[in-house]
Formats: sequence, C-alpha cells, structure tokens
Amino acid sequence: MIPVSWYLIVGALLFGLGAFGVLIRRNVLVMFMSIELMLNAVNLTFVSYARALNDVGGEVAVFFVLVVAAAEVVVGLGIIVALFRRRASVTIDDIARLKG
Amino acid sequence: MNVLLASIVSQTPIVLPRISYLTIGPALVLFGGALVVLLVSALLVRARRPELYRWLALVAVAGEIVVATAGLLHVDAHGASLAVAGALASDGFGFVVAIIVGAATLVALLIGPSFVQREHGGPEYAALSLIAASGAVVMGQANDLLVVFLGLEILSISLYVLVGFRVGDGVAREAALKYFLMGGFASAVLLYGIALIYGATGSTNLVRIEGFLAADHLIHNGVLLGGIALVLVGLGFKVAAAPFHAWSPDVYQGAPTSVTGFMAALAKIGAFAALVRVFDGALASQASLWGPLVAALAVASLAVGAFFALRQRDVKRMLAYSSINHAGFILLGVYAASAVGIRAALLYVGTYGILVVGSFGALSLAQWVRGLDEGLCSLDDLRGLAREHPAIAVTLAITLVAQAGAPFTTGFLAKFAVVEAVIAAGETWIAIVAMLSAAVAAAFYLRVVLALYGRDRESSVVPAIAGAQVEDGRSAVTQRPSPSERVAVATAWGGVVLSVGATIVLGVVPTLVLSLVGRAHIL
Amino acid sequence: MGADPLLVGHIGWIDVLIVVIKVVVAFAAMMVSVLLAIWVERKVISDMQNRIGPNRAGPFGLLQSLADGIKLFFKEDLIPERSDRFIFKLAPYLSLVPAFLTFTIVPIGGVVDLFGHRTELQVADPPIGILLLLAMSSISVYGVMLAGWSSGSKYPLIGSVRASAQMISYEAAMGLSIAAVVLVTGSLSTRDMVTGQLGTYLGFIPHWNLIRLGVIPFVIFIVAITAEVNRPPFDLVEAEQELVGGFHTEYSSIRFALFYLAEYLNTITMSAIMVTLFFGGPDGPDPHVLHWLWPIVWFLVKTSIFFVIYVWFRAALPRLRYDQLMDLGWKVLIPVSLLWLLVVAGMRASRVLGFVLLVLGLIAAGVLLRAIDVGRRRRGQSAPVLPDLMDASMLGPSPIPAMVEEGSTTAEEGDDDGRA
Amino acid sequence: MTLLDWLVAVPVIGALIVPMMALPREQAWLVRAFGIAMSIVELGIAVLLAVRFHIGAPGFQDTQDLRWMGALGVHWYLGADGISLVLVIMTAVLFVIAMAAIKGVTDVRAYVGWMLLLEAACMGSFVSLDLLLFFVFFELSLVPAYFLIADFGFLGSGRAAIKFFVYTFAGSALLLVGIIALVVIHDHQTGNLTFALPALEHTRLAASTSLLLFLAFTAAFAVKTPIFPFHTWSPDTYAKAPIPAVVIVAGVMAKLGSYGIVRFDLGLFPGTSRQLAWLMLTLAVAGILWGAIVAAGERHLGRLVGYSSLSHMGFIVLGIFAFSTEGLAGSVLQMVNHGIYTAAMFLLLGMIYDRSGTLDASRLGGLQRHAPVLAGAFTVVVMAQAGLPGLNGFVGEFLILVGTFVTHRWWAVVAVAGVVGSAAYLLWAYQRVFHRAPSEDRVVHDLQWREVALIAPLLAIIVFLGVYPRPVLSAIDPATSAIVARANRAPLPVASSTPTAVVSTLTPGVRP
Amino acid sequence: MSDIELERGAMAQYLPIGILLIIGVLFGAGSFLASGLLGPRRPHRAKAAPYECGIVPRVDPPERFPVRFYLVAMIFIIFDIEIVFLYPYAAAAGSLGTFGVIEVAGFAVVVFVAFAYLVSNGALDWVPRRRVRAHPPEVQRSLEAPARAGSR
Repeated sequence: MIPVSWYLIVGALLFGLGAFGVLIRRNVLVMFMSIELMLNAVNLTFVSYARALNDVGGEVAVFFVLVVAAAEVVVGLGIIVALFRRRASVTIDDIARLKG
Repeated sequence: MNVLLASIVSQTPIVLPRISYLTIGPALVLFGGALVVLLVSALLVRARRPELYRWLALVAVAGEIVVATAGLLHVDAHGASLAVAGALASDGFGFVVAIIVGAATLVALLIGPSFVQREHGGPEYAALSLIAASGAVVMGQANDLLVVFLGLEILSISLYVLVGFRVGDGVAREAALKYFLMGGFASAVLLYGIALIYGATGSTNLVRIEGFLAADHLIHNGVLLGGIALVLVGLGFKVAAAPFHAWSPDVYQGAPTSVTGFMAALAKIGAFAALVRVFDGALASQASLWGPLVAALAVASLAVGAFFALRQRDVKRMLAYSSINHAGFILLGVYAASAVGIRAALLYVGTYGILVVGSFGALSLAQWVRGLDEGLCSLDDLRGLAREHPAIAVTLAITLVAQAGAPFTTGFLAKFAVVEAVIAAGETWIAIVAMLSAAVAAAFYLRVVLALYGRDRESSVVPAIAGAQVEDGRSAVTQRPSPSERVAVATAWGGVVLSVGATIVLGVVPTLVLSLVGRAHIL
Repeated sequence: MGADPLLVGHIGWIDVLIVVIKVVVAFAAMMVSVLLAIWVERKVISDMQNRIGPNRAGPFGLLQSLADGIKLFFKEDLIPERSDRFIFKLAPYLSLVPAFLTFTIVPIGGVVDLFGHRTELQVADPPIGILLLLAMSSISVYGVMLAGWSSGSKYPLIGSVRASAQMISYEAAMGLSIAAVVLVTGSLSTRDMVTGQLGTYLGFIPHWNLIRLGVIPFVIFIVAITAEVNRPPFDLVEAEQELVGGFHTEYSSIRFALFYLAEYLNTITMSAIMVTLFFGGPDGPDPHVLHWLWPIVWFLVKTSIFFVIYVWFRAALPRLRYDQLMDLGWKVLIPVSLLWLLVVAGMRASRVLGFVLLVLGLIAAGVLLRAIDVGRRRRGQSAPVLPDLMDASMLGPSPIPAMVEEGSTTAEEGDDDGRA
Repeated sequence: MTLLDWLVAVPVIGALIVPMMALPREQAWLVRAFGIAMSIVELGIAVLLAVRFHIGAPGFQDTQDLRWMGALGVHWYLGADGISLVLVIMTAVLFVIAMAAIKGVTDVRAYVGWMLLLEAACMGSFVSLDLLLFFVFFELSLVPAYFLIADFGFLGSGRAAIKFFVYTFAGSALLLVGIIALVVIHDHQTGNLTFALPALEHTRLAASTSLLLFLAFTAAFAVKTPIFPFHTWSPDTYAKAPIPAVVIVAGVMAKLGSYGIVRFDLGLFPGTSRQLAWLMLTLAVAGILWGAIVAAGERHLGRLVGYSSLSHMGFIVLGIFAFSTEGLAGSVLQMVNHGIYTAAMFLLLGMIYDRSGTLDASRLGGLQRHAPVLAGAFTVVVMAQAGLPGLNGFVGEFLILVGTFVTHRWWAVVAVAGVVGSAAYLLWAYQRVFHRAPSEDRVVHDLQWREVALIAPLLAIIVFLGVYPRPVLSAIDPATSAIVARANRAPLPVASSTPTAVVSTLTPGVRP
Repeated sequence: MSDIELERGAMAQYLPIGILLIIGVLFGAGSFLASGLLGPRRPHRAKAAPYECGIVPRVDPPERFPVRFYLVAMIFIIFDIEIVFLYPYAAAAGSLGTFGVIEVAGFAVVVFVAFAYLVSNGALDWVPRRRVRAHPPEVQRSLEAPARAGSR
C-alpha cells in the first residue's frame, strides 16, 4: 500500500507547480489553469488526510471545492472572454493599462 | 447482498442537523432577495428597470438588518450556540458582522446602481451585491474553515463580476481579470492552508480545532504552522495586506468607482471577520505561532499603504493604498488577540466599511458631474471641484479627512480603539508605527482635498483634451437630465449623505456603535 | 451498495482468472455485437427504404462489416499538415476506450457460480456504478472535441464544437433522469438498480423503473442518450450536407474505423444501460430451466429491441435543426427532468409533499414559459449578449479569436461595447 | 450646561449655521457679521467665565463631567484653572480680531465656518481635563486650520498646509499612543479605565516608562509649539497662510503646544520632566538662538516672524522647564503676550502686504513717510517683541529669565543673548521696512479706521499688560505654584532593575 | 476487519475495469500498428491539406472555439454541479426524508431562478439573428474613438 504521505507530497508538488505557474506564466489562460491545478492539489491533500484520519470530512470538503472551482471557472472564463473580445492577446503583459 | 459489504456501507442513520433559521436568516434573506431580483427581471420584457431592482434589493437588505438584529437580541437573551451541525456560530460576533454588512450594502445599493447601471439597467448589479453581502455574512458567522472558504468565494466571485462592470476603455474588465487571477490564487492558497490545518487537527470545525489545540500540546507541528501561515497568506491577499497587496491598486483603479467602495468594504469586512474568527478564536492558543506573522503583515501594510500612496497620481489608486494602510490597522486589532482587540478590529472594519462606500460614492458623484465615466480618476480630474460643486467637494473632503482619522468622525474612533487594543497588548512600538503611518497617510488624503479646493495653479496643468472633455461632460450633464437620471442621482446622494452622516454622528456619539461591537462575542 | 462477491475479501489467482475471462468474453462480445449491429442497421434501413442492403459478404451480407473493417486497415493513414499531431492521434483513444469501459457496468445476467466462486454476470460492479457512465460520457466529449480541434480544418472544428455543445447539453438532462433512478434505488450500483426492479405490481405489471418513475424519466433518458451518442435525429455533428463528416472529416483509415466502432459501441451500450435503468435489466419470466440462461436471454432481447428502435429512429425521423436541438435539450428536457426528480423525491417522502411539489413545479413551468417568451421578445428589441454558434463569421480570415471576429456585427457592439 | 460647555458649543453651533447661510454675493457681509457676532458672544462667555472665576482658589473650576464614550472610558470632562482662563480669554480676543480681519475672501461662508470650528477646537483644548478629549480637540484644530491655510493662503499655501498638517499630525500620533499607554497602565494598576487628568496624575510609572511617555507627549507639543528641531513647518506656514489664519495659528495654536507641556508633561510626569529639564532647556535655548540667527538673515517678513516666534516660544519653554514659580508664571504670561503681539505683528504685516503687495523686506521701504500711524503701531509691536520694559513682552521674558537664572543659571545666561538678538533683528527689519528710501514711488495710505479698530485693542493690551500684569499673574499664580511645587516634590525617577519595564508594566501576563 | 482491508475490497471492484482499459488501449494501439504496416504510404501535399470539398483552402482555419460555446459550457457547468449535489442526495434520500426533499427543492429553486434568468436573457437562444446593421462598425468606432481617447 502506498503510504498517505506520498499522496501529500504529490499534492504539495502539484500545488507548488500551480502556484509557480500562476506567478511566472504570462498567458492568462495558463494562469487560470494553474489556479485550477492548485485547487485540485488541495483536493488531493484533503482526500489523503481524510484517508489518514479516517474522517469523511475531508472528502466532503472536496465537493465544496469542486463547486467553488466550477463557479470560478465560469466567472473566470466570462471575464477572459469579455476582455479578449476587445483584445487579441491572451498575454498578461499586454493587459497593463492599469499602473501607477 | 454480501454481509461484509453491508457493514462497509454501514447504513448508519444520518443525523439530520437542526436548522436554526434565525442564524442563517440574514444570509437567507439576502440571497432570497437576489433570487427575487433575478426572477422579477426574468419576467419583465423590458428588463432595464434599475430603480425597481434597487428598491427590491434595498428591501432585502433592510430585512436582513432586521433579522440580524433579532438574532443579536436572541443571542443576548439566550446565549450563543452552534447552529446547523456546528457549521455556523449563532453568536454576537456573527450577527454584528451581519448588521455591519447590511449597513454597508444598504449604502452601496443607494449609490452604485445610479452610476454603474445607469445605462445597462439590468438586475445584475443588485443581485450580485446581495449575493456578495450574503457571502460576507456567512464569513462572519462561519464556525468551520470550509464555511469560511465558501463564504469567501460567494463574496469574491460576485465581486469579480461586479468589478468587471463595463466602464471606460476596458479598464474594468482588466481590473476584473487581475482581481480574478489574484483572488483565485489567494483562494487556492487559503484552501491549502485549510487542508493542512485539517490534517494537523483532524477537523475543519473551529470549535473542535480550538478544543483539539487546547487538549493536545502539539507545539512544533510543522503542518499546523504551515497551515496557519497559508491561511494567513490567503486571507492577507483578500484584505490586501502588504506584501500581498499587489492586485489592489490595479483593481481599485480600474473598477467602476462606486463598485470599488462596495468591494473595499465587503471584502474587508468579510475577510477580517474570518481572520478574527480563525485566529482570535480557534487558533488563539497558538498566538505565539501566528502573532509575529500578523504583526509583520500589519506593519508592512501600514508602511506600504502610507508611503506608496504618496506617489500616486490617480485618486482611486491612492485610495487603494490607503485601504492597505487601513488593513494594517485592522490587522493590529487581530494581532492584539484580546476581547478589546476583536472589538477594535470590528469597530474599525465596520466604520471603515461604511465610510469607504461613502467615499467612493462621493467620488462617483464627482466623476459624474465632471462627465467622466467611472473609470480612472486622476487628481486633475478633481481639480477645482469645490468651486463648481461645493457640496460634492465638501462631502468628499469629509470622507477623506475622516479616513485620515480626524476627530469626531468614526475614522478617529476606530484608530483610537485599535491603538488602545495594541497598547493594552503591550506592543507600544507597533502602535507608534501605526500612528506615524497614519500621519503620513494624512498627507495624501490632503492632497486630494487640496486638489478639490485647488487654487494651486502651479501644479494644475490641465491638458487641453481633458479640459475639452470636461466641457463636453458638463454640457452633457447640465443638458436637462432625464427624470430617471435625476432620481438616480438623488438616491446616490442619499447614500453618500447616509454614509457621511453615520461617520460624523457615530464619531460624535459613538455609544450606539460601541454597544454594538461590545456585543460581538465570539463563541 | 454494489460489489461483485468475487472480488470481496481475499482475492486468489483463480479470482483473477475469472475476471480476465469475463473481460475477454465481454470484449469479444462487444466486437461481435458491433459487427452485427452495423449489419442489422444497414439491413433494416435498406428494408425500410425498399433497398436490399449488404448481401455479398457472407450469408445475407453478415460479414460485410468485417470486410469493411479489414479494408480500412489497408487504406493510407493521413494526418493533415495543419493538425496538432499528438492530439490528432490521441483523440480516437478518447472516443474508443470510454465506449469499452461504459459497458462494464451493465448487468447481463444474474449471479452464477464459476469454478466454485460466486460472481455476478457483469464485468464489474463498483459501488459507484452509474457514475462511471457519466464519467465516461464526459471523457468521450473530449474525444470528439479534440478530434475536431486538432484537425486544423474548418468542418471538423464546427462539427466538434457542435458535438461537444450538444453532448454536454444533453448530459445534464441525462444525469437528471438517472438521478431519479438513483433516488428510487438508493444506490449508485447498477446491480442494485436491477435487483430493485425485481417483482411485480398486482402480479403481472413488472416492477420496473419505467413504471415506478412514471415514464417521464425514461422518455427524457432515451432522447438524451440519442443525442449523447449523436445518433439521428440528433446527428448534426456529422451532418453531411453542411459539415461533410463532422469532427472526423480528416480522419482516414483505421483511425476513422475506431471512431465508427466507438459510435456503435456506444449505441449498443446505451441500449443496454436503458434496459438496466428502466426495464429491469435481465429481469423477466423465469421458466425454471437453465436458471442462469434466462436473464441473459431477456437482457439480450430487450437490448436488441432498443437497438432496433434506434435504427428505426434513424430511418423514420428527419434531422433536427441545430437551434431546435438545443432548445429541446435546454428548455424542455432539463427543466422537466429536474421537476420530475423533485416530484418523485417528494412522493417518496409523502404523498402530500409530492403533490405540493408538483403544483409548485407547474407554477415554475409557467414562470419558465414566461421567461422563454420574454427572451424571445427581448430578442426583437435588442441583440443577444453573445454571438451565434452557427455564425459563419467564425470562419473569418484572421487568426485572432473567433470572438473578436464576432464583434464585427454592430448589434453586439452596441449592446456590449459600443455605448460610450 | 456650564459656561465651559457653552464655550465649546457656541462656535460649533455657529459653524453649523454658517454653511446654511446661502446668501447672494452682495449679502456676504452678513456671514462675516455673523462670524464676528459669534466670536463676540464667545468673548462674552470668556469674560463671564473670568468674572465668575474664584481668583486664588486652587484646582479646576466650573467643571463638567459627562460620560461620552462609556465603554472606552472617555468622558466629556471640562474644567478651567487660571492658566486655562487666561488662555481662553486670549483666544477669544484673538478670534474676534481675526474674524474681523477677514478681507478679500471669495468664499466667506467656508472661511467663517472654519474659523468658528477652529475656535471651538482651541477652546476645547484649553479646557479639557480628559486626556482623550484634549487630544480630540487638539487634533480637530488641524482640520479647520488646514483648510484655512490651504484654501485661502498665498501661492503655494497648499503644500505648506499639508506640511503643517502632517508634521503636527505625526507629533500627535505619538501623543495618542502615549495617552493610551498611560491609561492602560493606570487601568492595570487601579482597574479604573479613565482618561481623566486628575486621576492619571496618580499613576505610578517606572522610570523608563515614564521617560518614553514623556517623550511621546512632548513630541506632539514640541511640534505644535514649535520647539527647536521640530519647527521646520512653521516658517513656511506663517509665510503662506492667510493673515487672519496665521494670527490664530501663531497666536493661539502654538499655545496649544506650550499649554500641553505645562498641563500634561508637568502634570503627569513631574519627576521625568525635572530629570529631562536639561534637554528641554537646551532645546529651548537652541531655539532661541537659532530663531534669532535665522531671523536676522531672513528677508521675507512672514518667515522672519516665524523664526522670531521660534525664538520667543523658546523662552516660554525655558520658563516652563526652569521649575521655579517665577519661570512658570512668566511662561504662562508670555504665552498670552506672545499670542497678542504675534497677532498684532501679523495683522500689521497683512496691512503692509495690502499696501505694497509683498512681504519681501528687500522690496519694501520708506513706508513711514506715507503711513506714520502704521509705522507707530509697528514700532510698539516690535518693541513689545523685543522685550522693551513697559510693554508686555518685557514682563514675561523678565520673569522667565529670573526664574531660570535661579535654578539653571547658565541656560539663562545664554538665553539672554537671544533677547539681544531679537532686539537686533526686529529693529533691523523695522528699519528696512519703514525707514529706507521707498523703492518705488508709490502713494501708500495710512491706516484706515477699520484697521485701527483691529490693531488698537491689541496695542492696548500690549501696553496694559506691560504696565499692569497683575490680573493675569494673580489668576495663574495658584495653578503655576501648585504645578511647580508638585514637580519639585516629585521624586526623580530611578531606573528600575528590569530593562523591559515598559512591557512588564504594561502587560501583566497578556502576552508572553 | 480493519478499514484498510475493506478499502482494498472496494477497490478490487475496479479490477475488471482496469483490465478492460488495458485491453482497449492495446486494441487501439494494435490497430494503428497493423494499419501502419498494412496501409500504403504515398504522401502528397493535396492529401495533407485540410479538406475543403476540393477547393484549395485560402484562409487559415480558426484556432479557437466561438464564444457561444463557452457560454454553453459555462451554463452546463452550473447544471453539472447541481447534478453533483443531487446524486449524493438521491443515494441517501431514504434516510433524509422530508427534510432532504425540502432542502433539495430549495437548492433546485436557486438553480431554477438562475435558469429562468438565463433564458429570459436569450442566453439559450440559437436561432440565427437577422443582421440589423444600422451603420458600419468602422464609422461607429471612429465616432467614439476621440471621446475615449479624450477621457484620459
């Protein structure tokens, strides 16, 4: 049997990967997907802990996270689509009218 | 079926939670109001009826305040309790937050639709405001990290859309995108923190976490520390505490002005309510772990908020930094981790919420009379406003000066309460830093005021085009505004006056607000 | 809760062997049934159209499909130059494999003893059974969508967009009607669903979900899965007149054959699922000889009937227009299935509640009709928020996103952007 | 309501009425008349207060104590002793004059409104016995002052106003922290959460705590006064602010600082004040000298008076920290004197500006020929500033120097140099403005009756107090004597053994 | 019996699915391999070009999906999520009783209202609109361009 800690490590790695992606990638869609990756890494972590703790709470948490992720997807796509109806670029560097 | 498998699925009877409808009442009323607004809009062929939706929403908010007050009285009489299977806390804190959220939303609804929905006129603004408010209410009542997260997302996602309401040349959408990306990132970080805390303590329920931490002495649990840090970072993003503030200037600048106030108020109220619940409630026994982190965030926010604001030319951007500064103050209340600190933080965030809505409302009015849309707003756009529209200038000036912490306004009261809490906690130096940052912050509020009353021709180089625009705009406005437009602007004035009035009246006679936050006990 | 008794507790090599045998048999059966199904379809349709149909290869042309398949092995495998090669090659798998896997949850017969081990006559009986169906149908959307997108060609793209829009639209209705079945079963396992339908009312009316649920979920389900597998009259995906071959226009040789195979596999599987969900699966009169055989017979008979019904649909019904298709899915099937689910749930709790919900549901239906009407009237006044799926301007010359291209129509600009 | 309540309430009511007086331009004078009337009423209240005042009685009189922010322990706690009284009267007088001096203002309503609000804040500060209430008034005074300076001042007044606001605000930030820290300590010791000055005077403080609190309080007052290194805002402000406003800023608001030092530094931390007297005295002397030196080189008359003000406020601080009865009495008297003659000075500068359009000494000259009355008035004021016997400046400075000489001889000796210096630069300035040949051949009017009416009362007071300062001295004597006696009685704080005295006193077990 | 072993028992139910997955993939791969070996290979530019009914393609194919598709996808997600919540309810409906029905009905009301809102806004209309082009977009752009530029 694979020990639970391995799942946790995978979760942490995925989360780190996602966070890294958000921070360094400049393509908005990729950033968006990185956020989703982070959320799913969290799901993995929740499930692993639920398994380790023998507690159903963590699994229930995944439900809520999924819902929230879906809602975020919807709104995020809406915003991106709305923005890029005017602009042809999906690169964050081109979206820089707001600065101080 | 196999006996063994029958035992696996173990048809244990599901214990149905008792639903305390009074506890979920405030959120329910708000959300129900949003549904009514949407449904009504779905049944009308001519959907552009901003006033109808606005008043429906206002009724809902008023109902929410009534229900929350009833809840507060109930708690006073019968004591606090857990509700809905421990997911929510039916305590003074939750209901007080609900009342504050209601008040801020009320003002925002008076102001916002007048400008943002002037042309669109659909039900979206009202509905989203109500939903966002319900999210903030849920955050205030949450007794479970997951519920905190859900409330946060209900709030944030509504705000993403509100921020994206169209103004100017796509700047609002750009702001919405940035807000969304950073907000989503923050949510994920927060959630990972929740997962780690869950792993370390075996529960996401705040009361149970508190009990677990009190019973077991897991002092050096790295997972718990990591979880706490990530939760703090996540919520830090949401309240725009430095160094996680990078999104907020862009978003404040690009969002429609009247939405900005609402966003600033609600995001702060909700996120700080959650911070207080999580840190001063469940994790109070771990104060030695998170205390330094919170203090560092607070001091960084104070400094960044005060100093970076000085360099800004855009008023909204400047106010964004000022809100970072405010966030630092409120964090100090959280840091104090005492009953006094909680009250102070709540007092601050509540009064700030109402004040900031009025602030941006007044700014919206200013932009409106200048014929600008709700997009960017440079200092030059406001220059000399006092001569043409003294009422707006005075209102705006009062809100700014109140934010700076002038006496006899709630701005002073709040700063005073926070600083008192911090000093009572023995952190005099932090209090000094805070007050000095407030002094620096005063400088940029006054710069705006100066521009309003600007006779300072030495720096008022108004570009020709902008000037032409102003002329255009003015003629557009003075050209016989339609009756509906007049109603809208009058209502917006009502909201602004309400906010300013509350700021001054509660600043002079703070008994009401003090007794309110005095009841905010955490279960 | 579903579980194959074979795989509970200690698992020995003989158990694994039994599993492998079951899997291999099922696989072979699927392949054969596809060959037969194609033959049946062609024959039935040609009969209905007064043609003869395949009659060269084998008796009555029975081996025609096999011949076609073998032929395709010898055709050149083309990959278009503009395609995304990796995804182009991946897409057939995403279509094929889910088609295979969906079948695993179908109960074919009762419980039998093999080599002294009790086992269910179905390939697998996981406790989440029916969710596998939903999962697999979601994955097969990817197969279709990626196939069209990776081809780098306009017809496949339009085809795949249509297909995926259609499939996800009907997936919701399908999911809701399955939920009604889950509701009365109290379990997600297909085996439990089948056992739950045993017995009769009054001694002669079978206790099938068809009747227990009041027919409506079945109607919704059959419509939904017809659309889900892109069968006529919902086969706009590959509407030859407009889109050539739809999403697999650019596929040739065996790659094309695999899509074709997946389509028929899905059709057969969905027939079987329908039998499982609403018609008692292997349930039927048992003459008490060859005890294990009869359920299988009943199952095969029922499934075949439904397959023929599909063929009949194809022969008899004209293809829908795209907007009719989407309207049917979104404005009829989804609301009705949701309403019906609530009514069933209410009825199970208490009669009164059920009727209350029914009345509320009818009111809601009225509201929805009004909303639809409002939507239609508003369209007369102002343009919809977003551009059309069928709009040919998405084929415009520019590499910029289609949505930007869409913006060129004044009405949209006016509604959304052009009010400065 | 007591007289003190009215003292605060009347101008507030006036300030609330003024914005509603939306009159056509031709009737704007009504607003001004209203402002003058309100300030005269205020003066009446102040005089009534003085009449009803029990001269020679110790302690605070006419006190009023109401709960305000109950939960926070803040009370509406007013009371006046002799020191407050004389400052209140001075304030009332100066506001009447400043109000009457309004001229050429476009938005009279705003101007009068802000002035009245400022008057309320100043009055409130002088009579507050609740520390937070004092702080609130102290802070509140900034807001109207800011608007007065920024909106009605000379070119560049906006920047000066911001500078003024931020400097003083930063100082008060520390004051607030100090107040709260003190209250918290008191709360821990007695369990009584209160901001009342008399109660807090009995707080026991560790040496280091006391030191820090003293510094925090002093920071605010030092900026406001201003004391030497904290003065940089003042010359700019004095030069840019509109004349009536600067009359108040220099005449009244500067006294808020020195009043605060007397009332709160000496009252709350007598031992520490005595211990740190050397520092404060040094700063005071430095201010005296630095002010004098810079003023001597200054060509802009506004800035010049600013620096001279620094110098003269140095004397006041010197007297305060001399810890002798004469010194403190002299300081309080000098606060009044300084208020009066600085106000007169600025009024005169305003009149000069009206005539010549500049305050640059190098571009002025020869005014005496056309305006002998103006020159005469100027002479009197300059002499009063320079400390000529018979005028009010002399009495104060003399008492201060005597008082200081008794206790801190060498500082007094050095400070005398400042007296000489101030005589030098003032006369020099006078000479440049009035005596030289006129730079431009321009007909300059002498004082008109309105201007005479403005300046005459001040001149009268200057002379009166110079000749007969007894009323003031007898009013303040009980208070100053008590303060000095208490300060000298208080033991010098001894450093406690624990270095973390602040934290430990503040938080008995709140946080590890 | 400990939980770990129970878990293994439950997971074992997926064994046949795993085996069939392998077989399916192998079948696909084997088919491709066979086709690659048996089929001819005579490349030509025309064969590699996108199919356009014999016409030489002159424009690049669009790279992205049209907006409408995203709209459908978004709306679908909402309903999919609803289904996600309905299934656990449906599976446990027996023990949830009236309470469960009422909660689910409340949930359904929320979704329904959102749905009605969408429908009334024409988000689910696919009928091609008649194109009403009041004036060419270029003209409109040029009209509004200065105002926008000037607003800053």
